[in-house]
Amino acid sequence: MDCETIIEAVLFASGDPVPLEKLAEIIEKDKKTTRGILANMQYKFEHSARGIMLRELDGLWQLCTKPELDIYIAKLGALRKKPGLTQAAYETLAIIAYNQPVTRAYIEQVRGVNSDSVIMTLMERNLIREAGRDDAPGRPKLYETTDEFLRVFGFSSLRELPPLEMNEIPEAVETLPTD
Amino acid sequence: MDCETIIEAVLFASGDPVPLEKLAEIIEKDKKTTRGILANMQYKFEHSARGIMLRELDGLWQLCTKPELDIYIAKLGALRKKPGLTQAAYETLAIIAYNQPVTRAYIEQVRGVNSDSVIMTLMERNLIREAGRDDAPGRPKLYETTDEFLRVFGFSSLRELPPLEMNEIPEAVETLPTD
Amino acid sequence: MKSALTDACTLKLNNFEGPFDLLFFLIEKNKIDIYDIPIFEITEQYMEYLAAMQELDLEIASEFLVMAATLLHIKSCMLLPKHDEKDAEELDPREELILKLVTYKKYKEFSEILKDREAAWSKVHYKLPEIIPVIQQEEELEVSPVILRQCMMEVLNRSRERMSNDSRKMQRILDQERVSLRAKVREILGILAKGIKFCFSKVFSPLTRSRIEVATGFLALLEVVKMGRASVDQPVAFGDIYVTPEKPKKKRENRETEKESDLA
Repeated sequence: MDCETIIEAVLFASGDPVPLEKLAEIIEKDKKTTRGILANMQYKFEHSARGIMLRELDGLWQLCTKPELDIYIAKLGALRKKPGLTQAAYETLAIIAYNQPVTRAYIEQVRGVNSDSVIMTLMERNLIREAGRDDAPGRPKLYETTDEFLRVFGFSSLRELPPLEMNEIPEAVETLPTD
Repeated sequence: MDCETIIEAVLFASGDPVPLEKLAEIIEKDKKTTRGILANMQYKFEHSARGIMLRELDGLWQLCTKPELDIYIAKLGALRKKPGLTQAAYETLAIIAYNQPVTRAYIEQVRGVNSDSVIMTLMERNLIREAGRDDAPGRPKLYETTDEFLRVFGFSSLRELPPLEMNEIPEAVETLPTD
Repeated sequence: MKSALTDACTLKLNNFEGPFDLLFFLIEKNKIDIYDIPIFEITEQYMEYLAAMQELDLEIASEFLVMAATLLHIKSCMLLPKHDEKDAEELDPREELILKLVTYKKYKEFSEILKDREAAWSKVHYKLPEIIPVIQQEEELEVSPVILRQCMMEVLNRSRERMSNDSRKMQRILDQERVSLRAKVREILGILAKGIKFCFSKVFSPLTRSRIEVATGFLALLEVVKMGRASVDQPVAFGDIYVTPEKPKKKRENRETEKESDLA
């Protein structure tokens, strides 16, 4: 049986993202070969008249529809659109994404404002999760982003986060004019 | 936009069967044309290395996996449960491994707790087996490790058991009361 | 710069996520270089904004007040005349605030990127999972010889501990009860060596000694008599036993009898 055929069926049936390891196990190939097959499939889906495509989320693979077909799918009705996030939520998520795992205190220090309820919301939306506790006094909870975060914002892994260029800050501060 | 592309995306996103009328409306064709497109798609799905196929159910259309791929999809449901041994099982196995053949009474003396269910589990896992009976009163059953035990732990023989330093072995074991 | 009060009133007042957000807004609005904040103007505008909020009876979060205090502090620091060159080289009082604002800006910018990406990727749709029966598959055991050995050591140590607990209890009993025959023989010989006659039941009194001790004492007495070092007399049946020292016999004979008693 053709590996691509099997993978397509398995990913279709799963609906949810499937780990590379699991796919490799199912088609009885090693991980590297499987990854190659998936990359090849991904390319073919992208460049043919297919309505669906293959996306990777940090080692997990999932089928989804191509974004440009959204308008047609919308006609089906009953699309469950989640309410958007607040500005505060995006900010908090940005801080967590770049500094994970990170404490609430750090988030609040950067945002300059209490972030309890925002963190709660992000947890409920499964965009962040607790990631153990810091060694600091009081052993505060740590937070990190989830696979759902990658999925919602279209990153295949955290390595895809655009660079923050924080390094430009110190120099700028050093050359402060003394007003 | 290609009609087949749209239909694939719409049926994928829906999951549930979609009426022909709805599909016709979405691709802005009449029903007859739409049916023709669907039949053509159905043929192509059937005769290519696709994992999914197009099925009609009384005027409703749905994507589903090809039946012959069921065995692979079933593997998704297989819980990749790597069973380990509990502390109790390890202890019991260790006592048997290092002292075999050994009676249940001896195991319980060393562990200080009833070990019936642990012994059962180890028997079920085929890690130990009965090895005749002791000459002691009541002729209690003796237990020893199996070849499966050697295989799982990667020993080629019992001589490969990691040695217990003699000074670490408490005398207590040798002078166990026979209560 | 225009009065911020009028502006502020037209703003959606509680729209700011925090003091940084507000400051950032003021900086953008006034087209200010973030690295060279005119602290006097900014402070003024910030205070006007807070005043506007107060006028509208909006609850002002404590963070906004803390920031107001910070701004006023920075302002007063900058008003102080610089005494000498060294002071001039000291940190700009605005520095900490600027650093925080720049950091905040980075994340705020990224949060815009996130928002855009979310919008783009929300156009992607997924399929609900099929119901796939869960099969409990017995897979290879994950075991380790190291843990096996470790568990053996643990169980042995625990066993030893338990045993030593038990034997400690036993020892306590034995400590009370253990009476060696040899010790009793020695004790009786010790009394006899003084050359005095004694009453057995006085020395080995059940009032001062345990039953085992009395019994062992009696056995020891028999040994001593056998050795020929004492003679006994019991005038009344079940009555007191009187012990009288005897002169030791020939040495050679003695040794033999002692050997015998050793064996006993």
